[in-house]
Amino acid sequence: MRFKHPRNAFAVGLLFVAIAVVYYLVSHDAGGTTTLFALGIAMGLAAYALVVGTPDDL
Amino acid sequence: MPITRNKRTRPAALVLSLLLALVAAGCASQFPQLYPPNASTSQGAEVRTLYDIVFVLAVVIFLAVEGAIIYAVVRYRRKPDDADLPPQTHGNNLVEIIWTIIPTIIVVYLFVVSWQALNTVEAKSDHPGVRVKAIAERFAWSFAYLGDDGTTPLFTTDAQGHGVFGTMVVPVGEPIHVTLHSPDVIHAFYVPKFLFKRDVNPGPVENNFDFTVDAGDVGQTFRGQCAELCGAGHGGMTFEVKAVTRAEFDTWLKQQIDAAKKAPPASGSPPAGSPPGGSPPAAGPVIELAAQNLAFDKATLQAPADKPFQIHFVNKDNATQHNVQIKNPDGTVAFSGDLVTGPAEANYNAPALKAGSYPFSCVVHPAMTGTITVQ
Amino acid sequence: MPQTAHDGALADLPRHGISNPILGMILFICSEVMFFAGLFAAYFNVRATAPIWPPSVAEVGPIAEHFDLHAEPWLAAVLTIILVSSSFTCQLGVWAIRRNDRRGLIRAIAVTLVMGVIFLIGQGYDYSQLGFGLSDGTFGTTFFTLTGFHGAHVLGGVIMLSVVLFRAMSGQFTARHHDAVEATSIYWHFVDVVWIALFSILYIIPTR
Amino acid sequence: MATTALTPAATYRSALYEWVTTTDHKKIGILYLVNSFVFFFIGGILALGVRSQLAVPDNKLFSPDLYNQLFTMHASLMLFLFIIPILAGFANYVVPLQIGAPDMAFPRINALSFWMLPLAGIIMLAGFLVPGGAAAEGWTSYSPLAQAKYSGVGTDLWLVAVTLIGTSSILGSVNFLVTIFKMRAPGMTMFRLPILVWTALVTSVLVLMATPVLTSALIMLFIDRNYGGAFFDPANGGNAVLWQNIFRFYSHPAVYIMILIVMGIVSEVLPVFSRKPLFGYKAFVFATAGIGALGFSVWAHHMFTTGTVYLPFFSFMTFLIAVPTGVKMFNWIATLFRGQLTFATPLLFALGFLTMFLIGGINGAFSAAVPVDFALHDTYWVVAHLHYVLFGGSVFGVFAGVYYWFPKMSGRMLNETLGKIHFLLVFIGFNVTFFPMHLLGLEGMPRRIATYASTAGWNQLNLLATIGSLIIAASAVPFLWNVLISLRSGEPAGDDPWEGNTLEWATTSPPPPYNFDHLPEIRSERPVFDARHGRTGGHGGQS
Repeated sequence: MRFKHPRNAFAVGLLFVAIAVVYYLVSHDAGGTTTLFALGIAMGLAAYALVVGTPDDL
Repeated sequence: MPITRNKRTRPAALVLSLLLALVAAGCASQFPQLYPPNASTSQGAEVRTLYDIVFVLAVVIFLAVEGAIIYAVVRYRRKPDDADLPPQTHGNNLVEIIWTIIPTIIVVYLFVVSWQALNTVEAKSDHPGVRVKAIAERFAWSFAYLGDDGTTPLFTTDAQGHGVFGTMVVPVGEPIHVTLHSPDVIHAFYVPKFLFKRDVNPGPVENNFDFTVDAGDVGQTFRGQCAELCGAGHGGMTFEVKAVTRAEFDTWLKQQIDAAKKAPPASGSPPAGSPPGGSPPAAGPVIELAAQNLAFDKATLQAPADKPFQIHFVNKDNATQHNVQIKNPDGTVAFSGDLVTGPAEANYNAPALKAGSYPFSCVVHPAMTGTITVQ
Repeated sequence: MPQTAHDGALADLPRHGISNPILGMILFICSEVMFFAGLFAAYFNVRATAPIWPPSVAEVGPIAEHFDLHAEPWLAAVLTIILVSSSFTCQLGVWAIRRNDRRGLIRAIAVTLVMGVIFLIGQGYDYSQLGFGLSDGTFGTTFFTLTGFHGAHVLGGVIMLSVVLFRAMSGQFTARHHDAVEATSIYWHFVDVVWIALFSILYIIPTR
Repeated sequence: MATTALTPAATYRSALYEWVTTTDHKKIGILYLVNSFVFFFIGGILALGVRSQLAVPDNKLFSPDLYNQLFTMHASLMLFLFIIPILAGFANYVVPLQIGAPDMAFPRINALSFWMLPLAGIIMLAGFLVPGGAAAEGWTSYSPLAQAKYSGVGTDLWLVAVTLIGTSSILGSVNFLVTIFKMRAPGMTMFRLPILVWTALVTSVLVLMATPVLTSALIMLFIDRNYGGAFFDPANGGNAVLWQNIFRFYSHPAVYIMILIVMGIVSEVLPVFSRKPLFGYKAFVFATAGIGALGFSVWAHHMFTTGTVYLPFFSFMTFLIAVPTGVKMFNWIATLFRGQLTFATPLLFALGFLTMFLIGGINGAFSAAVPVDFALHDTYWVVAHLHYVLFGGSVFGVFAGVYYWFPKMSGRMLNETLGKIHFLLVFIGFNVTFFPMHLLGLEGMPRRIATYASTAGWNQLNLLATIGSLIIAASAVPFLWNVLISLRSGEPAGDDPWEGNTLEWATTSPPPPYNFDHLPEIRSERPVFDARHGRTGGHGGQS
């Protein structure tokens, strides 16, 4: 997959950060928010690494 | 290898489609049973209404989609002269958008109606008619009736004959406020006819809810059961909810409170069992009895006639309550020992009994039974 | 060729990707993030549901007198500085071997390894001075589980650094072939970041 | 990129040694399948124990404690040692072939991932031999019931075993992701990946992100049980529902870990046997990713009755998942439309999947409506629902995959007649067993009870379900017999017995080590179809 700016792959993580924010606003549950937020970080990092990690010819 | 199995596979296709039709027909003939029972509470009636909405949509969707599958299976079998490829359709944006939007509308509708129903079901009265604290302890239910402040206990159903053990008596037609308390593991308060259940969480935060039994259900007894796995006795952890009129309830409650005042629960009901901690061994013979794996180790016991005797009771079931209750041949309670939570022991001082055969059981586990022969 | 691509200047150049072992390590670290997320979720949950945090003497008894980590954060602060510095020395090693500077790699990794061991010893000393243990209520359990699992990860990193050091001294790495160095370095940075989060949460963020 | 030298083993090695030490993804894939089926049959025997106990009311065949162990181990084996690993096994065998790769990215880690599983299975089953018996808290292992004062050392073994399985899954998922992103053949762009590969990709992401959360929960419970921790036991100041939150954060994505690859298998089988491409390839890919993403924000829909979660949020997200799932169902049906259907056994099982999964999806919507869930939660309705999804869905799909790829794995066809008998028995037995459970749930039979009173009115339906379970058990006979005789004397399959679309059909059956002598040109998601018909039949998507 060609991305002009691989950092855009972090947007995948932003989705979960957004869910975490919404979830916190409606529920005020600290534990669930922590996992969702961390999921955003992990997803963003994984997506970025996979996009950057793929050579251009694939 | 080209596929040339058409002739052989055609019967299979027919059988398959027949089967699918049978399943659909089977569902149809069982429509009445695919409903939950008619609810006996106003909250349950809301749930039932919502169930009906979801059910109608579910049936329509099932028939439409299943119909499409069966149609495709019957209509598009490969024929012997099908040498050319069928049209290679890769997709159709319009169709795909339509079948994304329609389900979205359906689920948003379902969400909205279920949220509305939820608000009704969860609503709590400021002035409930009765406040009850349901206590779920492995593996039995007891019910504490609370004063109007919601904390002062008036009396608690227990093994010594206060109320009926494991039975909650409530008046019909007014909101009953229930708080749920567990001293050990998670249980769940579930009455199928109420179409409702709520977990009994151990810990400082207690769940609570209101229910209102329909006036038309007065005199009924509803079966309730623990619905969250709590250990070996989970399946036997049942209770009953008895619906009575307000007048009957008031009389009953007053009787129970008076009885509780007369004989504090700690010393047991007439005749008294030994207080916990073990009193000094009384006169008379000592009978050994143990409970393990939700059963007594002996099915028959011998006791002397007309002489008080003692039962040395060993509860070997970890974190499980047992006791020994002896009944007279006419069914009245002759003796009921205090509940002991295992592993633990107790010395029960039983009264003098006349010669005869007396059934005994554990009040928490009615399936645990035996017979005492007094001679 | 192992090469961590960057945005900006490199965005328009053809990318050669990340080598399989390094990519695997990054993905593994993503899963480690979620592992710690579970532990942190437990911590924040008990912290949010407790009436006061840390629990008071009235609530859990005299053991709570030892719970005020904010009073004496100095040892932990020094350890934090050591661990953060070791991340820099580790990265110096990576840059060295990219230049094919094997002596620089050995020197940097050795220093990193020593700092990692100092961190572990320091944390062990800190444990011995705290006055409460793993079984002392939610506070003790969450504290020792979080820092203990971080410590276990540091120990894992120290073992990886030892292997890298040994292989570097046997001359196994070149500017072209040093995936193990890159992967270990990324892991070490991750361990460092987790500690920064832990230190901030346990020692700095105000209690109530 | 690591490549392994193509030198054959110089010395003779016994077949056993070869299988134990292999790092070939195809052999490891077959090991996964065989190992999973072993645990499938053990789990099935445990299920028969459960059904025998419930066949009649007031049954004393097993003690309540042993009964709890039976269903706990049944669920644990089926979920952790059958469904999850067997799908990893299919992916292991098929993914490198379908993307034109010689092997997985990390062959030795691949072998390690596999060998943790039998070890974990032995540890878990060893619970039956220790004092106090195996874990008996249900596969969800809710605290405080799972605390040391209520359960024995079997629970510790269970925790260790599940942690091992989780580690195996995580290593496997890293391996799949690197393989899929880095090892594709030239021309195999992301939007030319076969759907099975896409589902394996999304599943790997789910495993990578969700399983470590489970690991953390298991470790915290282990600390509670053995080192006086206070996470989940209110008696020590902990929070009982916290376990459910952390566990469910794993276990809902885990449901998709157990079904997405099955959807991939069905999406391979339906196009081949209707001679059409999958309808709406890209929509299918996005639906798969959408299900994966939404799957992370619905965990508390298993906890509606706990009284501790914000209900509308989870209700809404749960309803939303119906949309991408519905899109997939419509895509499959549209694939059948105007096709030329050949009713070989793989297609029968795939159609069985469609029907059963449809029911499993629809009866799931009932529980998404929170008040209805108050009535249905923890009753046999839920047991019916989860079996319609995981048996009617996953297991039917697994059998479709077995019949579809057996010729590729062994070089021989399975017997079609026996296959159809097998299908009929499973299909009938499954519905006879599990459909009545809907009705039992509506009548108020809670799950996980060791016995019931004869007056409760559940006698006939329970007996019916037990009879159905015997039919399912009988269906194992034609299946095993079929595999046995076909391995010895099945019709030779040739390279491409089904006129397949994807690259595994471009090599020999079974494929040689490192898979391909040469690859056809890859210009669409159906390279073998293109080569057979001399045209490009892609959906036109570019990466």
